[in-house]
Amino acid sequence: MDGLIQLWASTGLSNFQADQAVMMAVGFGLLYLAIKKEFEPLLLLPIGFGAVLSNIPMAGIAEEGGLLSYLYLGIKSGIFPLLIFMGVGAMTDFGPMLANPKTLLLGAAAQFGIFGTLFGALALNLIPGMNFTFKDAAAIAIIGGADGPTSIYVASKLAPELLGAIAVAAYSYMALVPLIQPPIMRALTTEEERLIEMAQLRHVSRLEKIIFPGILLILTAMLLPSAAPLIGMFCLGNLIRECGVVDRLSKTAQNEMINVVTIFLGLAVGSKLSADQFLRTETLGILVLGALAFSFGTASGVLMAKLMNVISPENKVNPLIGAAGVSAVPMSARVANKVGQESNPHNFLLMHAMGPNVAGVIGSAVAAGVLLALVQ
Amino acid sequence: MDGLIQLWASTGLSNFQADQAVMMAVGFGLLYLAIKKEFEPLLLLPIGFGAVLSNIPMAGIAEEGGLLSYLYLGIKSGIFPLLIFMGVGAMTDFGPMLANPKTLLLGAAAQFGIFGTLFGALALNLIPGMNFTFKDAAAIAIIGGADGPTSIYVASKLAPELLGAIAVAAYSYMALVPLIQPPIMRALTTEEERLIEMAQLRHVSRLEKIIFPGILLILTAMLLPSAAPLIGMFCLGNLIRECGVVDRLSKTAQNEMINVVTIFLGLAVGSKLSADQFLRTETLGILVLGALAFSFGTASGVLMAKLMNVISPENKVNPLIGAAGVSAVPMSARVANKVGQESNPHNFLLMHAMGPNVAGVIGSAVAAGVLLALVQ
Amino acid sequence: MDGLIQLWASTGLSNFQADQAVMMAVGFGLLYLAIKKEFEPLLLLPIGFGAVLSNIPMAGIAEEGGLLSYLYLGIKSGIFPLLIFMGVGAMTDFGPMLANPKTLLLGAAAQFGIFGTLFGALALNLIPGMNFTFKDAAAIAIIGGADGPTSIYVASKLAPELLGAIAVAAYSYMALVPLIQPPIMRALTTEEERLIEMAQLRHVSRLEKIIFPGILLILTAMLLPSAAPLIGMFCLGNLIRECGVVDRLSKTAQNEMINVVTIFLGLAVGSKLSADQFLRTETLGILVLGALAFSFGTASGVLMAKLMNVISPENKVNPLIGAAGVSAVPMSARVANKVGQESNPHNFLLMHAMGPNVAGVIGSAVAAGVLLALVQ
Amino acid sequence: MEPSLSELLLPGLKLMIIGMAIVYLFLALLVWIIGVTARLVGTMSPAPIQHTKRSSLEVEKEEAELVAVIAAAVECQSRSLN
Amino acid sequence: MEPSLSELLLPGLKLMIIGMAIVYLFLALLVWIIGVTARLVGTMSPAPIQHTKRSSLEVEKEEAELVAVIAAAVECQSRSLN
Amino acid sequence: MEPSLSELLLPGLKLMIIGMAIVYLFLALLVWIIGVTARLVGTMSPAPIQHTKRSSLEVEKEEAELVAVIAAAVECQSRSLN
Ligand code: NA
Ligand code: NA
Ligand code: NA
Repeated sequence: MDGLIQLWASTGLSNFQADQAVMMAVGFGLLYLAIKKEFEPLLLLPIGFGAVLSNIPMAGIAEEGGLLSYLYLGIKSGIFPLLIFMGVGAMTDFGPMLANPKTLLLGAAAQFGIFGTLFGALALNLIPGMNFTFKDAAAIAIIGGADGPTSIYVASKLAPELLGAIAVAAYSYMALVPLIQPPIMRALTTEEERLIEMAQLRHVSRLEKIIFPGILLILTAMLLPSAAPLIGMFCLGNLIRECGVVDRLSKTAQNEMINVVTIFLGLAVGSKLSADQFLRTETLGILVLGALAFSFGTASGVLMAKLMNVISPENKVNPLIGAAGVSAVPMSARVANKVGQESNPHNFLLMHAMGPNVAGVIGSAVAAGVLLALVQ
Repeated sequence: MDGLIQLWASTGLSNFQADQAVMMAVGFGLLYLAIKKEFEPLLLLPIGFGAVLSNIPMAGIAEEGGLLSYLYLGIKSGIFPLLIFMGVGAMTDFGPMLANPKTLLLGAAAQFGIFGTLFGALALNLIPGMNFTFKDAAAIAIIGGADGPTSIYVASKLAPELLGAIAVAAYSYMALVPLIQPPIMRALTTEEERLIEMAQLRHVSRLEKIIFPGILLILTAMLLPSAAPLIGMFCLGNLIRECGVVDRLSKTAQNEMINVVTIFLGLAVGSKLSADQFLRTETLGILVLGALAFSFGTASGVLMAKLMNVISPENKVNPLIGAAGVSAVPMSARVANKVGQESNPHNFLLMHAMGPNVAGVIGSAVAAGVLLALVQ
Repeated sequence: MDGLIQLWASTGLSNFQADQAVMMAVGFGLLYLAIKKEFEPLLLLPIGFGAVLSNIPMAGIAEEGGLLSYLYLGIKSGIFPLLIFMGVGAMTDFGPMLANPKTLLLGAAAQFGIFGTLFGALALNLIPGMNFTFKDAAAIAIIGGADGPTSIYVASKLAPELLGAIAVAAYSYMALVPLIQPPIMRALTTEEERLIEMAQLRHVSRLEKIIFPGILLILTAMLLPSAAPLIGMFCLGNLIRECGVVDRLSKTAQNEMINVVTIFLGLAVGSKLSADQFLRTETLGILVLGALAFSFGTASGVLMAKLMNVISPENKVNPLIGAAGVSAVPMSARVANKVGQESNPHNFLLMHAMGPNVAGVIGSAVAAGVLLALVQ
Repeated sequence: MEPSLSELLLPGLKLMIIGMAIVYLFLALLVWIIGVTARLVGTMSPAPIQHTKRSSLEVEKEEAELVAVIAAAVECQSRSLN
Repeated sequence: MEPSLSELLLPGLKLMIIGMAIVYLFLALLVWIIGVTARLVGTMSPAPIQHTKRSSLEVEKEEAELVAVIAAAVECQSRSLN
Repeated sequence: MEPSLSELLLPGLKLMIIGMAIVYLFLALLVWIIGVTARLVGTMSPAPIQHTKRSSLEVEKEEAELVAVIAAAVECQSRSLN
């Protein structure tokens, strides 16, 4: 009988706590969103699964010595998000942005999503139960960058205990871009604006594409070294892609390497979805702020495009592509294209929207550098 | 001359000890079995090579600071066997088992190979020179699970000093399944039984396949958390495979990731094949017990199938597929098919045998959980 | 204003030191050589990029806790160079060498490039400003082996502070083989010698190819255990390639695994290109010695071939293939072929030169073992 | 003092009985749940009336072949890493 | 003593202004440098005089094919990893 | 006290001589063993009487193709890693 009692004492049933059950349900909810709704499944599936695994009572998978505790070292050290960023760099074509560099300003404007949210998070302290430090606020704000690895990198430095909620919010809202953005885009533009057709993009030479990551890196090194790890690895990936002499490295960085790291990163993020860190009033605040951040960013991008049309009316920009400045590559570029085609089915904005889209990635990495430099 | 003397003193020849030479011969023996006899070459080749490398005198490849000592950390932490298990999950099709779930009971029965062997290992203490603790016995017994990563995972937790012998025995007997099983299967069945044809398997929907890993994980979390790391990673791999939205992760988990980890795992297991741990009377006991474990498991599976036919005679099971319950995927399912075709060449048992086959993997992971929970 | 001042104080501009700027320029120089001149781009691109990243002021990417400091652990432990060596083994076909084993002696002769340079490095201490210890000299000498991973492995053990300069010199000179070798080869051979046609290579059976890595490993274990990690991993890769039963491991070792490790290794080597370790008189000495080492090695190989023709005139060797003994696979074999075809366009020396070429890899690993055993 | 043999064997017997019982119970429970799930799934999603001309299986198989051929072709190239 | 709200909000406002300013400056600088680079590159390597003979129809057809291929590739892989 | 130059150069010379001797001996031994092995292998497995009509190059090329196809096929299926 001793054995049976010992065994019963070791079962999950006898040790389940309500909040662990809730967190496992959250994990399964994320799996549902990932699989059924196809919400960023590459990340949300491992994150959801990691949440389930780490909340199994007695198993200790996320505790010291458990598998997920080892994987988390890859986030704590920054290695995983930086390798993902390198892989994303190897997948990114800067061509459309280089062809029309002023779209970079749209990517800049959309970062208001970050800084506006930072202010909002601090203001939320007015509400009882919400208690965000300056660091917390900065980590939450980065959700507005609409960039997964950047969010995880910044959160792991500034507010590791919020990492789970922030990553979940970032990827969820990225998946919700087709729902969040269109109403804002329609509200802020007139029909004529949405009908603007843009001039065909000029040809960008291979040399320009090879030089660009170097330029970006030098500028970062000189002006904002705190963004250098993120932007540096991004540039490395992009250089590997464009230089044409190390295709085998490029292929591996875009495929097997990023796939393996994605699984590990997702599981490790999921291991931070523990009850005591996630089932708090603050998480609600994070979810609300995340939605606001995306809305702010979208609006800023669109308004910036309209401003640019006022300043230089001879070479107009369709303001819909301003919304793509939040990054969320390539989802928000597709949304811009789709909303544009509602007005004119023959207006192909996709390539034009890819410019602000990848500019948004640079913009949020720059913003991340500002936060890492000024918030400690 | 000093240099020459110093050099001679640093050669292997002047430092070779007999037992190191023997262990290198064991290593080359494993390489021979792997390459010439195709005994589970994916694992036995790296294991054999690791054994050779770690027994080179003066080189210290398996000692503190040597390559294999670093690779061994991947086993000690459980990371390597769990990643392999994830990859195996991504390679496993539960369809045949879901189509005929009662074959799970065959996979359960075959685990008698584990627990019977545990008892046998304890009884071996009667023989002078054999000296197995309770933990040792449990680690040895898991060989009967016929599942490589499970054996390595359990042995690394319960009896790391026996890891080398246990892993070698597990993989060797898995390779010997076509020799060990058929006589037992023939002895325990009648010709009529071997001629039983089974109804065609029903179609299993994609949804059932997606839901199954979740169900298995919940059940494990509630009843046997000690099995949660193993079963959890297995379920993750299977979910990645079946969900259909993360095929790039599935491909990597089944190929590059598992290949890299297999090389590292094999080398690290080989590093535990040192003379002082392997050249002992106990190793003989382990080899004998391993053979018994496979035989017990095979017999239990077959007898369980016969029992099921007695209980529900309207829907008969060919008892040969009971032998596939030991796991050893897909070798033992193939053996069941082949022995069945000796009686009737047109009786295709392969798919029917895949049910108990993959059930055996679950069964031995459950048994591993029981051992980890109750043996400390 | 505080924020602005704080930000300015955190910029690279306000913290740039002249030597960091110089080192970043060195890094961009390596990128230029890698991309534009295709100097061993697989390694020099990551090395150059690592040099740029690690010299960004304030970013601390190569400092304790930075990404490159973690990656450097893979070099310090020897894991990365050994894994690369395994991958190279999996890419190497020993067939041409086994068909004409006496070409091994050409690979032996070319190692004079190593030991002659060792003596030269010690002699350089005569020049004021140069200050090489015995260990430094040995680490520099290994450049003459014309083998990247071997150089990195030895340098990381004997003179980690010279690692950056040594790796850069090794890969640069390997890329310069088509410029360095031909004049030496022409100077040391007569037109008749260059016209020598060699007998067609005999067929080498699969069994011989499978057995060879085992033989090489046993010999190393008995005579030179200090070379066992390098040669052992090389043999493992080659056995995986030739045995024919683990092709999935071979494929991964030759592709994804070596690609990932190459990126990491290159970045980590680049992190050792810091101003205080690279901008010294000694670096000039290393560059001069590296060029000498390659020249010595080339000359020794050619002269050895001529000596062999004197000793056994009935079965002549074209002395041009002696130059391939330095390794630098497959560049120097191609050079031998090309110089040969200048004299007779129908004389195909490529396969004949592959023999000394891969023998040179073994030779330099043996020489590395000698250095590691005798220099401490 | 080493444990006597009966001190070792008795727990072994107990573990054997408990262990087999748990394995059976666990997998039997799984059999039951799989059955329930299959019925629930069957209830919720009536059998799809598709597979009109070519089964999706056929298409998948063709695609797999194509991928295999392309993979082989890609694989065959460029291995110049030293 | 926790910081009062205004003590938190004021730095937040400052950070917002400084941050947006830096992001704009950084990217605007990048716009300028990209322009300069494009001109330098264009100067150094004169525009290749190609596309002379082929009809716009041919080009369109090729582009259509390309689009089809890219669409297929994108659908097959769906690299929405971010 | 730094070591004097001759204190450094002499060991260097010694190492050079010992090192080259070992490299030569090692590889010469390997030459001999390879020769012995080739003869033993040749003795044990008498030379196959093949290569009658088609050149070995053709066969090798075909084999390489076959290997690629089979590898792709095998890769796609049956993954018996356990
Ligand atoms: Na962004
Ligand atoms: Na089993
Ligand atoms: Na060499």
